Amino acid sequence: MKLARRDLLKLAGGAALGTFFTPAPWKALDDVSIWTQNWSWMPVPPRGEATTRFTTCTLCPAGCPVRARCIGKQPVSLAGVGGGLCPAGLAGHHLPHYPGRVRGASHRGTRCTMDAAVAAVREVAKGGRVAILDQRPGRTASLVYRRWLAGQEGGLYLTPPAREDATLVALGGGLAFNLDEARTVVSFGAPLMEGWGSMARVLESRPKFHLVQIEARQSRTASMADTWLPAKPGTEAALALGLAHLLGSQDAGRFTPEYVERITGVPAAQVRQVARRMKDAGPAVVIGGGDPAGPFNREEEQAIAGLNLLAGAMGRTIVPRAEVPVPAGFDKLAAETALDDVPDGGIRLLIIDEAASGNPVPWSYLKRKLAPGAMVAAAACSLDGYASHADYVLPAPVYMETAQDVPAACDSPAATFSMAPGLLAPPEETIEPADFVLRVAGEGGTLAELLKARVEAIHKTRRGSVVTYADGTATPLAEMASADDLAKAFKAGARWTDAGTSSEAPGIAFAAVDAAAIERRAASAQFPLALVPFGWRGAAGPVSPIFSKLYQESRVRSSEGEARLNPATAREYGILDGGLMVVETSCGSQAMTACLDEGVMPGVIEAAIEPGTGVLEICDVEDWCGWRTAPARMRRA
Amino acid sequence: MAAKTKARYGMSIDVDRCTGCGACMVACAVENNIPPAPEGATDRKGITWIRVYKIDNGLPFPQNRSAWVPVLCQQCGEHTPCVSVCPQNAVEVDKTTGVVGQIPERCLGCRYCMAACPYQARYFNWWDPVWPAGMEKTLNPTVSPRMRGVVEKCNFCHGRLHEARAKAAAAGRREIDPADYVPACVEACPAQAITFGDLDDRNSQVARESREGSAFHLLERLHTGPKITYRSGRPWVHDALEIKVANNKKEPVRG
Amino acid sequence: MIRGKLFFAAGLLASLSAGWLGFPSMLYERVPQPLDFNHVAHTEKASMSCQDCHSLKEDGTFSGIPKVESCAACHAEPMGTTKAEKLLVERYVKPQREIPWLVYSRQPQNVWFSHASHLKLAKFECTECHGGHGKTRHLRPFERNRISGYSRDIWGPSISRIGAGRRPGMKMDDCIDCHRANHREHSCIECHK
Amino acid sequence: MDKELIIRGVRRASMGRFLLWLVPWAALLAFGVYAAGLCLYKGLGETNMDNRFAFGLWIFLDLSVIALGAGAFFTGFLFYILKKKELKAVINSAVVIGFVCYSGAVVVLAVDVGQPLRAWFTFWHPNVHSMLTEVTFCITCYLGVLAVEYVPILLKNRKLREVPRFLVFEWELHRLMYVLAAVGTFLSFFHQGSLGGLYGVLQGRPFAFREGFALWPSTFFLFILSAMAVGPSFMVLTTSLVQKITRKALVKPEVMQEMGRISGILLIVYVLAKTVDTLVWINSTSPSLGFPAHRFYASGPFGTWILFAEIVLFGLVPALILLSRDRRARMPWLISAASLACCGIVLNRFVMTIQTQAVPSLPFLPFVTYTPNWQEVGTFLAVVAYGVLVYSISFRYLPLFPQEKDLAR
Repeated sequence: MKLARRDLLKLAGGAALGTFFTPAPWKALDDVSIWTQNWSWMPVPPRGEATTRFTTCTLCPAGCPVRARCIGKQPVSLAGVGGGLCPAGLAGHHLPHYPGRVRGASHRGTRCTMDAAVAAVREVAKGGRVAILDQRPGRTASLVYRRWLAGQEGGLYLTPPAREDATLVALGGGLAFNLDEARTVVSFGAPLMEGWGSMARVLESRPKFHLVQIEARQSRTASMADTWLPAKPGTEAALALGLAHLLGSQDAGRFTPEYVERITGVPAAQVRQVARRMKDAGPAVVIGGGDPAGPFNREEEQAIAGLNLLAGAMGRTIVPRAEVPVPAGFDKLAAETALDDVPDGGIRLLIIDEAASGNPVPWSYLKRKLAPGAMVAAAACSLDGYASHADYVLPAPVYMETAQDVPAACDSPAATFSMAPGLLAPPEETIEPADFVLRVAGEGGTLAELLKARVEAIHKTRRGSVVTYADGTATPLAEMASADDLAKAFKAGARWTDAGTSSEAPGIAFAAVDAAAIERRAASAQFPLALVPFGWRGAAGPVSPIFSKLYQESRVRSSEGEARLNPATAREYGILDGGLMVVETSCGSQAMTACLDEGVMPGVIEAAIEPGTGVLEICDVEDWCGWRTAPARMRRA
Repeated sequence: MAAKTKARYGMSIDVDRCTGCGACMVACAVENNIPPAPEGATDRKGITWIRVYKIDNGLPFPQNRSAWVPVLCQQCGEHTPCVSVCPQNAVEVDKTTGVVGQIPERCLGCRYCMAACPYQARYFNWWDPVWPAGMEKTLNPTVSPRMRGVVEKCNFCHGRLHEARAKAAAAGRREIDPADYVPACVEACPAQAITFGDLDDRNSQVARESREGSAFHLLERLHTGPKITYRSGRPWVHDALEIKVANNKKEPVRG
Repeated sequence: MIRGKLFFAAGLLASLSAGWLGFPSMLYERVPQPLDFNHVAHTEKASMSCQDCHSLKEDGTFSGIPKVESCAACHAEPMGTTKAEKLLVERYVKPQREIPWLVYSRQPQNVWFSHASHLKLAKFECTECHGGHGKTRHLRPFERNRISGYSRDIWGPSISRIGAGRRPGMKMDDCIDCHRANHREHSCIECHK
Repeated sequence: MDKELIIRGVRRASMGRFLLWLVPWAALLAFGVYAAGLCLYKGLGETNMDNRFAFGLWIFLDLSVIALGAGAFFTGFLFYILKKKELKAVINSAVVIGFVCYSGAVVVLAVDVGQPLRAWFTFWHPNVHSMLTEVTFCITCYLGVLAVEYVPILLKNRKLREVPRFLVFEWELHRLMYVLAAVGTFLSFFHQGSLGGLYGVLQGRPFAFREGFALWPSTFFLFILSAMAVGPSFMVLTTSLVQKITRKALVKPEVMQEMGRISGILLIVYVLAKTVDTLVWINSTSPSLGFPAHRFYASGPFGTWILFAEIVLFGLVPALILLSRDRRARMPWLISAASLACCGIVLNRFVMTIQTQAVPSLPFLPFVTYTPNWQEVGTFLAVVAYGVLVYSISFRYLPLFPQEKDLAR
């Protein structure tokens, strides 16, 4: 039989017809659609038992209690305990997977062993003039640094200048704010509503006080303040002296409201109004600094802090706070040294603990303090910060991996202690920065052991009470049988709060304010253009990749390399919204994208110090002390 | 009394409390397995089920004042613009919760619902989602990640409702404990600017707040019946959101 | 003319048999389970109840298949002589490795199924969905759909889904049939996540 | 072989020249297929569309192409149902153009949706309230109708006519043609309308939203009317374009004029309806939704000039030209008027798709702009190339213009 073309056609026709009466095409169509619903390249969330664990956030000084929803041991979402969390805290469990994470110790870019790093650092340390920059003072790790430095010749214990408790430090230390008592809060640029002290506490007290925000830019805090006084950048301290004058200070004789208006641009009537409020609607408290982007210099901070004495804050809104008990063996501790006081070229070995992100200091500023050929060792999680300039980079565990204690925030009237127990195991190659210093010191022991000793020391006091995060129950410490019970409670998530706050007015003899210096600075701050960096807590350290939501996808935060300026200023320089511009200071220039904003003071360029920008570096103008503002030039690119 | 298994979930957002920190956006992304935007993506291609917008009073410095308005799916109740347009029933209003659900597995990605939504609260997966290596371990198992080519949006953290219901069921109850069901953004907000709950329960905080004099809906006159209510005591915020224009025949806000 | 009809019929027949017989066997890939678990031995010889291993927890989650540590409670060393048990001890208990069970009834990632509400509220018996799985002596091979990756149990044993027999399948349509009959069909997101 | 395929009595270019003509179009098609493949493989992130501009170039051009392709159904309707016998001269060409437009649009839609493999869900789980469901059903069915209508034209090929069975089949199909034309008209009527309804029902978009009659918003009827009005104009344009390119007389001028006249009558009706609709929208619909209409024209490049252009320049003007016997008798006038009318419908579809999305709904959102990128343009050009290829081949081997033989003599 010969097959004709027609026969084959018939065959095919029959087959085609038949196929429609089988499940094959329909099932295949269905399965193909199901395939698109389960593509193999789609990530699959973990399966397993859901558990709840607790920790304390170490990403900023607030130390918020955190509830972690976990699958097995892996946290999959975080929440505050009895309150919210900030964006950084909410995505803290992503940090172990930060794409730019440091893996393994290295010496100038080449891998080395930890032992080699320890040996090299120890060798240099023998020569003295050793300094440690501790980004998060007040921890047990800080005690380790201070003890070691006390034994070194010329050992310097450094902390970042732009601290939230800068005002308290200026008043002599050992103090805390008590916002709950305050009815008027005068903030000199402190980001009270954005991340300062403990967010939960600030928000709880907020309805009770009138907030006066003195800040050149309309920050979030300024826009939410009851009164906003936009003083020209660099003239804030003059405004402080103006207020001091109205509150009866002798030092500030020349600073009449009219004179202040001329310098700062704040109407005299408003200055009077604020002074009246401080007098009549007390108790008042004056807070300076704390802006992550830049600190006030010493004179400025002192002028601001001094207002508290005039306003009668001491003992009411600023109270003495006891230290958390320290275990034996920490008798000799190096005192804090202000970075400003370190002579240029005065450091031979600088160890930086940047595992806990703090307020950044421009590298150029640190570099000036280094002797030629000085060694820098940075314990860091990523290369974005100082680690990129360091000789030795020591990979540090990140939040969730690190077992740390969390000191009290600056607005906690009582001493507190809590712990981040380290919910995840750190990668093998990492080292706790304090353990590194302990190894360099050759003192033996680990941070974990010292934490245990500290818990024992706390337990010995029998004071105060312990609140567990899980159910909020408070147990008097005296009722805890053993230090082990206390340690267990801390591990499971708990906070110890010292008994009773002291309302005793600390006897502070305040140093006279150098009004002349402030006047000089304020007068020289009358430049046509000012570059004002701004940042937010945690911006200096690594952040979760999810932050693209805030930078890129919603623009709720300024994205990398964006400068905000007033439309009038932009017009003057011929700059368009979204256009490229170059900002220049005496120490460098930076290309930025213009973003026009009526909320910015004319003549001011606001630049975010988000990760990856070099803004801070060009703000560090040498003869202008500090990087809070910098005289700048600008042109269209 | 019969078990209360029906609810009309809603939110009340206090614009005056919002500090614009973005915690809600991050919490939402973490909870709902929303990937970070790829390099080079713009604010118009990324996915943020809740997005915080900055508004201002339009005055020059120093009279200028800003406020922040978090905008998420408004869970429209009456003429839900997106439900009626979906050609294959991937969008619908759940009668027992009032939540507008979007099923990515049913969606064919025609984006008609996005064109229909006046609140710009719907987002399209322009790419397959990518998390940095290792980060898939941190994904939330109660929400399935979405593939490219489908639309997604806020569903009041429905995964949490699932869990709350399972918990209630394990105890033999049909009605859930309201404390067990709080969306991630509400829980995360440090300023506690967002209240969540059952609008049909007249005594709930959210229902009370929604009835306040300063309460309003976005684009009220479109008669979409949103279940998100905003509040502000600042007249300029009302002006900037054109509440007066939109509500010139001010109808009582349904709470 | 007859000849043409014959060819047509031959084509028809070929495609019908290919579609009804060849296609299903090609579509599914048979994967053996890592261990041959004997449910009967555990329930009868060891007199364990189903809940000993598959339990509902207070938070509403279902334990599913127990972890290897539960097995280790009894099988730290082999108790019997079966090959499967020896394999269990050597390959999983001692190295503390989880057994990669292939779950016949595993729903895809986008489905939220609450055992709690079906057991406690709807008062289902396990057998209503899982059939007599608890009474088996051997584990049948897992049949994986080559296109979609699903277990064959989801579609059900009958390729046409007509007259599926005792086990009706676990496709969405099967869920909906029951939900609809019980007036519990509210929305997609009730069961999809 | 090639010679044997060509219809008796007409002259066609040499095979070489014909291939030369095809090559650039084929290259364009290949480029476009690559661009579309990129979008399918990597996702629609390859395009410039985004969450604010969820519909872009493709939807706009789909709507335009389908509107212009309406010539197919409307000519069929006039010829088969209303028995306008003179349109026999263009009916075949109309069917091919309709087929090309519709199949092209469907292909682009398949790239445009994020999950084309799930497109059948619309048939299995349809939402009967959605205009898009109506569009999908009607377009798919109508594409089927067009394919069936295309078959008898194919069978008119010289070589295929040699098969006696095909001749019978063709004859049978011809008897069926009246039914098909009726079904096609019905389907087209609905999908042209529902394409308009697509936007008219968007309550959340006051720029597009229109009050309705019965089930449908006014745009439903306006789209039908405008498509019917412009369909013949587009036929005039394409026919004269083919005549230009092939340098042959294909259709008697009277036929062209007749099509122009029909276009003109419908266009003037459309312009009137559109004017009334716009006035109602400005004075009632839009303000009642809280959007004073002037706001839509306040920012961006879209001023009120666009309304003027749509209604007067591209509506009233061509309508008046086409209605004047003297003007339309002169080819340049006829062509210009037909072009204006076609521009008008494209502009209308542009306004409905693009401007609707560009104007913000929330008061704090800015006016947004969008420019298609090469992947989008490329994909669309592929459809144009495909259309040209199908039409060219059809023209060469099939009797698209029955009068050609007579006119050639």
